[in-house]
Amino acid sequence: MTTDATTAPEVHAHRALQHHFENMEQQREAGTLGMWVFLVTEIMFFGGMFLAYTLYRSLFPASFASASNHLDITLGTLNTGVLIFSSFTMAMAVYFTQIGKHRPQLLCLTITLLLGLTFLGVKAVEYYDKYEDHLIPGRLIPGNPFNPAVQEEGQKPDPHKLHLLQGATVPQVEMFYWIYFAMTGMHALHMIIGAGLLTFLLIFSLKRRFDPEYHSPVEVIGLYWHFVDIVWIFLFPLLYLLGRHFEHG
Amino acid sequence: MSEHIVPVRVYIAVFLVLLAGTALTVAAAFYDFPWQLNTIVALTIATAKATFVVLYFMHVRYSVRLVWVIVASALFWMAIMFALTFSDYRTRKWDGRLGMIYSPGCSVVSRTSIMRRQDGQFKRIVASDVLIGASQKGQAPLISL
Amino acid sequence: MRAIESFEVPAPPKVNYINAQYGLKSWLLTKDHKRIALLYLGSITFFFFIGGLYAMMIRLELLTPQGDLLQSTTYNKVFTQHGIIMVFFFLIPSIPATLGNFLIPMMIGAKDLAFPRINLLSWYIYLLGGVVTIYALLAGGVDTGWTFYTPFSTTFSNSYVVATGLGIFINGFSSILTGLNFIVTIHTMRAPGMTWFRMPLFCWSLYATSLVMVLGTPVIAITILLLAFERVSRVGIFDPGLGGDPVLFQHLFWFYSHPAVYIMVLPSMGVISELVANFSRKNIFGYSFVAFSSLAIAVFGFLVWGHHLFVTPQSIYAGMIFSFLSFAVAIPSAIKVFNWTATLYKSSISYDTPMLYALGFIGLFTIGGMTGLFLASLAVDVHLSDTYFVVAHFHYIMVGGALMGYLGGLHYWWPKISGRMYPEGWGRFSALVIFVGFNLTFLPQFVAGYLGMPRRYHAYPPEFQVFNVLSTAGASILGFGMLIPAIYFVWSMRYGKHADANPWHLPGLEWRTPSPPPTENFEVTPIVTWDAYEFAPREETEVVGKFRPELERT
Amino acid sequence: MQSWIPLVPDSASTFSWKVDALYFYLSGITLFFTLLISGVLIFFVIRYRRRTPYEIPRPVAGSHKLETIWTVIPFLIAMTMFGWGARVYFDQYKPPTNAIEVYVVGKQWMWKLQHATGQREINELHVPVGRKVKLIMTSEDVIHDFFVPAFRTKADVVPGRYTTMWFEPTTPGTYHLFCAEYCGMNHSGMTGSIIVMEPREFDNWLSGNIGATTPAAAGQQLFQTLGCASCHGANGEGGRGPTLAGAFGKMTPLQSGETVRVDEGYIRESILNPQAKIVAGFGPIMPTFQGQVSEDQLVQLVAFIKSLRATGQTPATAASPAQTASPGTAPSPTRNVR
Ligand code: HEA
Ligand code: HEA
Ligand code: HEC
Ligand code: CUA
Ligand SMILES: [Cu+2]
Repeated sequence: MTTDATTAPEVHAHRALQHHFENMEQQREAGTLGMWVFLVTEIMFFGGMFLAYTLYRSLFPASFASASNHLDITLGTLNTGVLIFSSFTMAMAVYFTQIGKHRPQLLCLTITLLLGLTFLGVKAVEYYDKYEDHLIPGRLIPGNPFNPAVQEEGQKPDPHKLHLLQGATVPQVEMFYWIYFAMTGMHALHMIIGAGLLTFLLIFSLKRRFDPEYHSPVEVIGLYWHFVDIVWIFLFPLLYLLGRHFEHG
Repeated sequence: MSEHIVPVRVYIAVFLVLLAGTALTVAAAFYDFPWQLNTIVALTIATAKATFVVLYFMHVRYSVRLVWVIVASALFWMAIMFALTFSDYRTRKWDGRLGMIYSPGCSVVSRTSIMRRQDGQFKRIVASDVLIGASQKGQAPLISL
Repeated sequence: MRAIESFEVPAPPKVNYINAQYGLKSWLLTKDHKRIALLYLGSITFFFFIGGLYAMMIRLELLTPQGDLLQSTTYNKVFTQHGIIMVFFFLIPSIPATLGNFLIPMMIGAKDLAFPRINLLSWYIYLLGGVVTIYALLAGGVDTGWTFYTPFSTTFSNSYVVATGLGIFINGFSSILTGLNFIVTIHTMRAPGMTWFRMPLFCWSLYATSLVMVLGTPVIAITILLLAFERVSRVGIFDPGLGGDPVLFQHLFWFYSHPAVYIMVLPSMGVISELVANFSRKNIFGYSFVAFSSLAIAVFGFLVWGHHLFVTPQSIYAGMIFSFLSFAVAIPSAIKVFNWTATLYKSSISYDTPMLYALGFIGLFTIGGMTGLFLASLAVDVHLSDTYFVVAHFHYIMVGGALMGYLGGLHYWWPKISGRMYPEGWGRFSALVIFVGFNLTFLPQFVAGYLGMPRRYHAYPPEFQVFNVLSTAGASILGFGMLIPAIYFVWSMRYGKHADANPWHLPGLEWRTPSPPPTENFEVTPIVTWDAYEFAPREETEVVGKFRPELERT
Repeated sequence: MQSWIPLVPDSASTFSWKVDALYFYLSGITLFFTLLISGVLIFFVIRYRRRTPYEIPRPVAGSHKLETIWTVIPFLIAMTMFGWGARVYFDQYKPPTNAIEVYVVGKQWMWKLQHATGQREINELHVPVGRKVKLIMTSEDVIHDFFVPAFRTKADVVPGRYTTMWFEPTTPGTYHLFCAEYCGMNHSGMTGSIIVMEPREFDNWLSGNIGATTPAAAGQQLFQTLGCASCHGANGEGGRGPTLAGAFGKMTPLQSGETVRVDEGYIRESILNPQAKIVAGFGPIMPTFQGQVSEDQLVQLVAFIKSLRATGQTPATAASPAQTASPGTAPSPTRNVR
């Protein structure tokens, strides 16, 4: 951890070694540590929203269930799969960089990027559905305020109408959607940033910047990507799944 | 110290575990467990999945202690935030100051209101364009960014 | 007593970090932590004077009870902007981003911070946040109080809340990046032999500060962001119209903002540890206690935010928990105060300006901290909350404590930073003026507060006028006192006496390199074989009591 | 006004001396530590001033014993402060049951108050000496704070819910009422006065202010016009909706299996958001009245429901409120006055 070990000047410094580090080892360590500390801040960032979610779900279980049931569970599951797959390919990309296999590394990075974009595409479809059903909270979209149609008792079921469970109210459903858009929106923003970082990796990889000795960027961006995946691993059950069983209960 | 290289089969195994976990949690959501168990099951599976990602994809299993400490501290601080905030919400109903019941404020002309139909039945109508708050005072709310 | 041996002083270098390169570009694109520190120094001073100007407007307005100088809307904006600028754009970045940036690498014997580019980025982010905020101020200002309580800020305020919030949001990232950089640097970049327990206490306290920055700032970032969106979309999680709870905002806000007060004071405590030890030529009493108390403050600091919610309808049980924990966090602060005092025992105390500030800090921080205990004892806070007592409490800590520490540190390291000495006589004089002016400003506010004068009042009942007149008189003296250093620091950059590498004759690593230091800080990477504050060999140590913790550690 | 500068504000409630005592205790400790530390500092600074420019004192090692002492002693002192503060706080915020009730609605930038006997006041509150007074407060817009320095108590007034505070005045006089939570433009103008009167004078004041209907009576009217009576019966005897008469203060079983206490907050929620808690044995048919009633009207409905007795007897009507027994839990302030 510390650098007490050596002070001997590096004889053949790696071309990617920055002047203020003693050696590549120290540089890599600093990079990884830096990313981990950054991820801690990210956890706290999402933590605030998880707190709000937990609080209001515990206060308004029925409304949250009703609102949650309106989300598309198929698309949600699909997206979970996509993201897990992309995490896997990202891990493989790091692996291939570590052992110095250039082409598989490029391939893995490309697949990861494509999967990330797929996720965003599916998310966009979901958002559009919500837009159609007037479920965007408040006046975020000026021309289309929150104004869902409510399934009346005895009408025939309509997927575009909100089915309110007993005890649910429309304002609280709006609260759910507010939290839903805040959390998934922040998550999507992180995905977009991640996609940007992956593009950067691809370019540098094409220029053959990385080798077994120097691949901090791949590793560090990999950590970030996995973190974004983890956030989704929690968002998925909390937002999509937990309300389901109210239907039967 | 040189970095640990995780074998490919570990990655594949973890990947499969994650897919299985996803399937499991979706299946569990359609099944009714008693009490709060649905929530607990879903969160347990999610935590397990996250743990796999952290340990293997993110190499924490093979990392120095400092990284463990960092991960643990993030969780610890989240726990502080939750525990102490809920120490307020969970005890509000005990303190005799009218509990913690929040209901929509009245002045806040709400977006939902009700209409009384001819037959005396009530119908919920939604009128999102009713303004909030300031409209009470007869002025359109000026919201500057 | 032994006499000081002169350390071998490196010959004054021809090339140092200031004259290594010329031109605006060489500054704006620099990756040198010392130059970035100077960039920060300039911008922070700028914001301090804006904040100070607002303070003067507050004091002038409060001279008379009628509220005749400013309109109430203007006054509300003035104190809000005073608070926001002083807290987010001056005090939080003050010591970490200037002195910390400059000194941490030098104190641990590194060539730079771990991520020089991120360091520069953090300054640009700070600047961007500042520009956005200034835009908001010029466009019409913001009047929510620096605490942004909902639903006033989301729905009822007619001012530039979103823009200001955006400025604070952006600025938060600069704080996060600084903290991140410090943590990684202290973990990975220490010179050979520089063990954790040889680090100067300044590094310990900045390490603790960085922890708070990294763990707390994201929460305020998301809170402000949600608030801004709520304002734009007119609904959200704090909106009672949806069944939301405005008090949730206060929880989230103070989850950051209470720890943030330790972001403000911990670095100053670090500076004071340096000053007390170095200007009495004594190793600090109970090094490890002082070091760990910094960490304890950082950790416990996260457990007490609810003491700002005693009179909001937080449950009384939660109030008790938070009160209890608030008392617990006072203990590490007490440890520091006692250890500083004990350090002076049988020492050799000089009366140089930095030491005057250090002594001032200890006294004023004690008063500020102890009055914090008034506020933490529930029943008294019910009476005192949101009165001038609170205003006096936090100015005693933030101005009497944190700001004094910053000024002391600036004087102390000025020779290293600029290569010139500041004028000592003027230094002592201004320290005295500031001390007197400060007490005259804020002591009467304690009384006014207990008598019930609420804060954020633009007009007040006439019986409080006595205190406000005293306070305004004090503020004028204080403002005058603040101008003196501003003038002589600038003056000394050109006309000051040249400083040699070690003008104070101290053992610290930063004094073993020329003033101003070369770009790489040290000609060769130093190998550290001595403890912090090791003025005399350890064998000569006098032992108080039976245990000798410092000796047992090797 | 006194000619000398006071250090404590007027004392006019039973809390005053309790808070003052704790305040003096804290001041004493603060003074002690401040003098101790600055005294020792000054002594050291003079005694150990640098005499020759190059001298070096002997280093001194730390001492676990001393560290322990100055950790433990402050901790113990701090715990006394905590314990004392918590005790008095409990008194301050646990509302008593046998108090006169006053409804308070804060709005930018005024206080609207109404006595249970119907008298309305704006920015002024008349209360008798020696009686416990409980305020049930809510806000129409932003957070305000009801602060009476002479009573040494304050509490926030929050939109969307009720909060309470209480006090027992001890000394007649006129005292400041401040809004102590920043609430916008005219926050510093949101002040008023609390007029504490001898019981006899207070009676006179009450009877001199006839004409106002009691909140309960106004609530009864609303109960009719809003159509509550169609389900709950004109006097809350029940029908399609549950019996409201006598419900106040009792526990009600809910559909979900829980029980809740019927207090002001719950009634408020039942009117605005009836779906949230469904009474066992009933369907979710009660419509929400959100957006149809104002905060003032809500207070009146609440007061009416509180006034309903189990026997179904008619509650107070608009007659002269000062003479009628005040409805609800609080006995009329005009009674039990000697
Ligand atoms: C740098 C800033 C800083 C620091 C360090 C502190 C430190 C402390 N603060 Fe303060 N505080 C603020 C800045 C700060 N505060 C601000 C800005 C506000 C107002 C915010 C707003 O609403 O706008 C505020 C408000 C505030 C409140 C809320 C008041 C209200 O609005 O109702 C409370 C309540 O508990 C409180 C308590 C404390 C305590 C217990 C400490 C402790 O950490 C103090 C510990 C120090 C000591 C105790 C002194 C040293 C010890 C001794 C000399 C030994 C003797 C000790 C014992 C016997 C225990 N503070
Ligand atoms: C770092 C934090 C910091 C600092 C340094 C200060 C410094 C000062 N503050 Fe401030 N203050 C806050 C943080 C700070 N404050 C906060 C957070 C609030 C709460 C805001 C809220 O309620 O939302 C507050 C609120 C506040 C109030 C209460 C307003 C109210 O509630 O109505 C007052 C009143 O006296 C005040 C006064 C002062 C004074 C006189 C100084 C002095 O120390 C300033 C000295 C500096 C200068 C004077 C600048 C240097 C000189 C010049 C610019 C030249 C011009 C000088 C002359 C013409 C004399 N401050
Ligand atoms: C359409 C019929 C209907 C109308 C009109 C109606 N209610 Fe109700 N009310 C009910 C039913 C049914 C319940 C029980 C189910 C529930 O809790 O929602 C109830 C419950 C309540 C409760 C909770 C009672 C308890 O014992 O817990 C209160 C208080 C109440 N109503 C007050 C009112 C007021 C005040 C009005 C008029 C402003 C009103 N109601 C109008 C049908 C109605
Ligand atoms: Cu109402 Cu301040
Ligand atoms: Cu605090």
